[in-house]
Amino acid sequence: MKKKKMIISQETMDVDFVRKVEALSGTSVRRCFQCGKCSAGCPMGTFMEHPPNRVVRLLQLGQWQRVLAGRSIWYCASCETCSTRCPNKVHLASIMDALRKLSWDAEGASKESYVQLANKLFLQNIRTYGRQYEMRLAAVFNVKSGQFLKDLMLGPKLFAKGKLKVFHSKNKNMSEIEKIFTRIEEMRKKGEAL
Amino acid sequence: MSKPNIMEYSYYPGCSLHASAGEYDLSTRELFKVLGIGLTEVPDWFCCGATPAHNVDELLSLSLCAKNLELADKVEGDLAVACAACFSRLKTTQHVLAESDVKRKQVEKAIDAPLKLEGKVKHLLEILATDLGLERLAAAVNKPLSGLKVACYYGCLLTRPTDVTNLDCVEAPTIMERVIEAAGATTVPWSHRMECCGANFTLSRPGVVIQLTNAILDSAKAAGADCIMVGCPLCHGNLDIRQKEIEGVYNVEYALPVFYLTQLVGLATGLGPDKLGLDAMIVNPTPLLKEKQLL
Amino acid sequence: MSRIGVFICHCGENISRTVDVERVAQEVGKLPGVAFSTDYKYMCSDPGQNLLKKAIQDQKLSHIVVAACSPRMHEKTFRKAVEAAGLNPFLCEMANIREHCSWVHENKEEATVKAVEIVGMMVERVKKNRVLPTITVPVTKRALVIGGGIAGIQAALDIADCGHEVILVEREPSIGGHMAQLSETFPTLDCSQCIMTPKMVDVANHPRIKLYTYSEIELVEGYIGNFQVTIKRKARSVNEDTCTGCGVCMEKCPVRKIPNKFDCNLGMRPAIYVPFPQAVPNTPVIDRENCIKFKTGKCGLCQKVCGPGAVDYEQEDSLVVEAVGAIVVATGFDLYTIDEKPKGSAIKGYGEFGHGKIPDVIDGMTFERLASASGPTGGKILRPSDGREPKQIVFIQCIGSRAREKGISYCSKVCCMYTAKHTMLYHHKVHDGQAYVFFMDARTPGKSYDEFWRRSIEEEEAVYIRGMVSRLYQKGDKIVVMGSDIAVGVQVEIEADMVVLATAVQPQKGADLLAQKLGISYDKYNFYSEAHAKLRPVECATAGIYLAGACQGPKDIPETVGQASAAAAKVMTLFSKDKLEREPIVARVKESGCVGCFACKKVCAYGAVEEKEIRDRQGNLIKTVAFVNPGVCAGCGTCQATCPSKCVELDGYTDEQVIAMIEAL
Amino acid sequence: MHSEKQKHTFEPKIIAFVCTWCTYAGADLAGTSRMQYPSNVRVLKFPCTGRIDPVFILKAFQQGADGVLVSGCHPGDCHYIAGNFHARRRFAVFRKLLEFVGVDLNRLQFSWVSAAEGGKWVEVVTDLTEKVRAMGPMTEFKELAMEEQWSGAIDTPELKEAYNQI
Repeated sequence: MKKKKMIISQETMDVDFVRKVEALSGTSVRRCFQCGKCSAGCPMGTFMEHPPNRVVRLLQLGQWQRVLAGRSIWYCASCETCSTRCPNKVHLASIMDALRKLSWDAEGASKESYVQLANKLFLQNIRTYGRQYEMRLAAVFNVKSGQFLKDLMLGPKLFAKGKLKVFHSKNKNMSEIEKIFTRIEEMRKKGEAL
Repeated sequence: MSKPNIMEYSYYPGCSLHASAGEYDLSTRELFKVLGIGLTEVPDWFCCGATPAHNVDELLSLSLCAKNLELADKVEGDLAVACAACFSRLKTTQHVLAESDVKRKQVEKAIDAPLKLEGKVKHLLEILATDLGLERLAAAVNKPLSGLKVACYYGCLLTRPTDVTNLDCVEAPTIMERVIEAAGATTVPWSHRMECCGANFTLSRPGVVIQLTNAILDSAKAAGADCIMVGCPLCHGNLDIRQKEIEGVYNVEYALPVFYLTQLVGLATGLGPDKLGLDAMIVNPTPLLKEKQLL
Repeated sequence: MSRIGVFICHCGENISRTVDVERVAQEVGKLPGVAFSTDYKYMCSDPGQNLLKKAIQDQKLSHIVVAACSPRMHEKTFRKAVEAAGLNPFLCEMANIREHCSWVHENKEEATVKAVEIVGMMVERVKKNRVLPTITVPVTKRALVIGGGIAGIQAALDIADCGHEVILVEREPSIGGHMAQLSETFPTLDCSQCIMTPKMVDVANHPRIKLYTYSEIELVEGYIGNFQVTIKRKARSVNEDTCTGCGVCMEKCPVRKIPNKFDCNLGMRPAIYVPFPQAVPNTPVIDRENCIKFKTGKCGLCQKVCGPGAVDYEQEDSLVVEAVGAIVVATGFDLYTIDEKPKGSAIKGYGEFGHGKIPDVIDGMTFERLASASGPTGGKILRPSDGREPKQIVFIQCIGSRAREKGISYCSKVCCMYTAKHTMLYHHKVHDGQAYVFFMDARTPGKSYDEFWRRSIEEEEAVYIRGMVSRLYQKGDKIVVMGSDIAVGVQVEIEADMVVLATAVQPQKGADLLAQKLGISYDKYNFYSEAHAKLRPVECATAGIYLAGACQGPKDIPETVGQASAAAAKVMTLFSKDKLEREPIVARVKESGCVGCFACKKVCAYGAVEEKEIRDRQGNLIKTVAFVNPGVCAGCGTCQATCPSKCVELDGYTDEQVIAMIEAL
Repeated sequence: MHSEKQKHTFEPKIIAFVCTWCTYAGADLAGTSRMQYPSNVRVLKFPCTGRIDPVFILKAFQQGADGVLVSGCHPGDCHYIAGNFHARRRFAVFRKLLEFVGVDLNRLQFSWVSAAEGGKWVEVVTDLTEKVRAMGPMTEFKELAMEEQWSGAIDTPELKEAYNQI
């Protein structure tokens, strides 16, 4: 694979983006001294093209495009091992959250669509039903991702064990959840929240 | 007339317990009844947003949890939480909002209500080990799980992040071991008790889950465990539901029943299989329990 | 009418960058009583001081305010200059417009306004300053050295060789400290014992060194030149004067299996023991917690076999008081405990490394004992679990050091070098083995240090992996090391036979308590603070107390020895005079107003307040008043704030002066 | 981190009474570390907090201070063995008196800042400045001072006129 040379200048280092990440995550990016302990313990490390420490390194250099273009942030399992063991109190799991949020806002910046799709459906479910209904989630995911037969073998078994419920009722106070969603949308529109 | 309860809690089961983890819900209610602990389900609770919400939208995640904390505040007692993910999210919300004024104001605006952060959020393990106490728990045991070698699986979210859940020591917790040893079981030391099972990817990237979960099952088997005990429906989903599939992929045989902690403790207090939802387990526990003369 | 001279310093650009010094000089010049006001680039420089002296003479100035850096930096300098110009030095005050103004503010207008006010305050104060005579005190030419490691030994020998008596106090039963535990030392790989033990013997044989081992400092009273130190000599249960060090008692002791702290608990010792064979003094001590005689009253074997009858079960802790003129603190370091969190400490441990649970995960000092020819394995590198030779060994650096999360932000300085040394020792002893080192940065500044590190890689074939380790776990008889190599960007897994953790250097336990007894300051980690980071690195802010070695911050042996000799030189400088001038900041009683309530006497921590009878000519007692002994008074002023009739005054900090400052605001 | 400089309408005057061994040195450290804090504070140095007479605090408020900080060595760290303990006891009693006189106790802060705690000094000074700024100017003693003026000579034309009309 050919790698693009990184041109570093005040113009190419996007400090504003990094500040946004720091504001969202409540943790410092500069503080990381690249010891690599996060990458050492990351259960998803082998799946990522940029190991966790390099994600932070690229941020330190203001090269967020390189981060968002890859799948690494979507392959983070949010297990918090990195944050727990970081000798420097860099809360990497929160940085990952912030990056995903910013990537999500920039729609389609990343190649990883399955995880994004699953997340989107999950949140839609909350907005529509108030709670998660796994059967619906799985079915819609399979349809939307074009993997009609995925986990097909598990279905009947789960069904027999009473683990999948076909019928589900909405919460009585659904209007309240809708309000939370709309209020957050409004706050963002007005620029009151990131 | 039943005796009055010795403790009262509000109860947040979480989505999974109303669906794929019905047996966790059932066994929790039955066990707590036996122990004289009252559980009142928070009316009209919402999904806490779990990992997907904070993954892409922290404000939404915080708001959903804050809303649930507000709902829970209307019910007497500390909040009992069964699912490790819900537990972690609710605790994290309390922690983050107590620390950040900015986020606090945003969330208050989103839920249009003053924040209720003072209430205590407790995982079932804490209630059993600390509030009830191991001595009282042991006293309620009339069918000790003698000879049963249990691998206690913590997963990621019970103890992490540091200073947030405060359930036990972050890197070397013993709370699960203490609880199940009080029920008469033997625990095995093993290496993967806190490795991630990849729960977040169970839908989107099952391949990842299979690889990670295999390492956990392998480690538990190598340590000589008869079964695994969990306190999280998501971990359970991967370890139990996908076990057969994993055995096929890696051409191994684990046959490790995966119990919820309330199922095993319930068994020790003499509750029958029907009250514990043992039939809902995908990896059949009956042969093991029969062998150990626990059924 | 006072004629005050005000001198505003630019401090190069340090002050003038944020404070408009010319404007300050102008504004202050308008204040009543100010006869002369100017600014200058470097007031502390020779021309600056000359400017001051010349102005005093030309302008006939009566009081001086120098607005510059902190008085803690240059008050002495300017007071000396003022004195040289013929004024009493205590008629000169400093206004701190650098540390408290120009360096902490960015807005020039704000900083200038503040500077004017600060200088104005000092102008009002100095008007009320009085001429104070300097006080001289005698100097006791004996030194106390606390700590018998390499730092204390070096300082004690230097001072004693110079002809002064030295009291050396060591907490453990033998001197030697951590250096005695080391196997070989970097960067020359000479044997630590070989270079250390001759020095220990020198101490024991020195006619001017009085050695108190197994002893601790109980109380420190007095001040520079005149300290009284109470030392607690813990009961050794063996008479040091009569014991010949034959060792029969140790051979006969029936209790044999007590882990020896000196060997990092790898070796065993009896209940009556010397920590190591080369101990100085070579007098055993009875560990009363483990001795059968002390636990049950039976046994008494050691007493029976002791030829000279030195074993004494009745011995009790005793106190001795020594008068000294200077104190060298050389209490050294302790190692970070990996698996447990010391009670009440903010320092956290590492659960993820399983230290204490996995027997073959050890710390660096334990490795030193394994590698030491006089250690529990006779210098063979063997696993504590099964005694096998480890063929794959992993070293992990920065355990506790540079770990803000654990509560330690500093670099421990010596670990990079000693880990490189460990890989060499390992390679020399296990020829078919392989050493791996996980590290973040290699910090090797020092003569021949980087060359040493490179040698461990290039010639001794250690594999250095830039990256840290997330977790260790036992798998069969191996330890799985989950690390990463950030240069390659991959996770690394090594199945090791042994893992050595390079743990952080921390101050000795109880360092804070000793500091409180000495009245010296310490940082948040309990390392002792020097008076000035650059210019007074071996002196404490408290006069007459000096620092040597790792009690001040992590240091290697050459640095420690250098600092110990420097501290000794400072002590010798002090001892070169028979009398010492001290600041005349002492309390005085206005006898006419004193009602003799002696509230001042009750609060005085130094016992400086005495009762003085005032009699008429016939010898009839009129009243008893308080009297402050200026030789004993330390000048804290607590008596003055306490006095209900306002009849005690602390020279230099009188009510008049303070009120004048407040009113200037 | 550079925070945006805010413009304020009210700049409180803060007077700090500190001991020379711990807090003064701590403030020096804040300087040598180039930390930034509001310029409202004026520092008065004492050998020890034990020397600080409560009268000084009253005097400071009378002279127009809006907030007063008293800071010395941590308990047990006193350079003069126990001066800070005497100070602590003295001020515990003094607070009651001050409250009685009508001073909002939030304007008076006691703290321990050691020679190594430059950061803590910055924190304490910044917090107190912001707190006092939010409370507004200290008017209680100024009113008293005004009353003193009233009882004295009548020297404005308006007052003279009003007086003559009585």
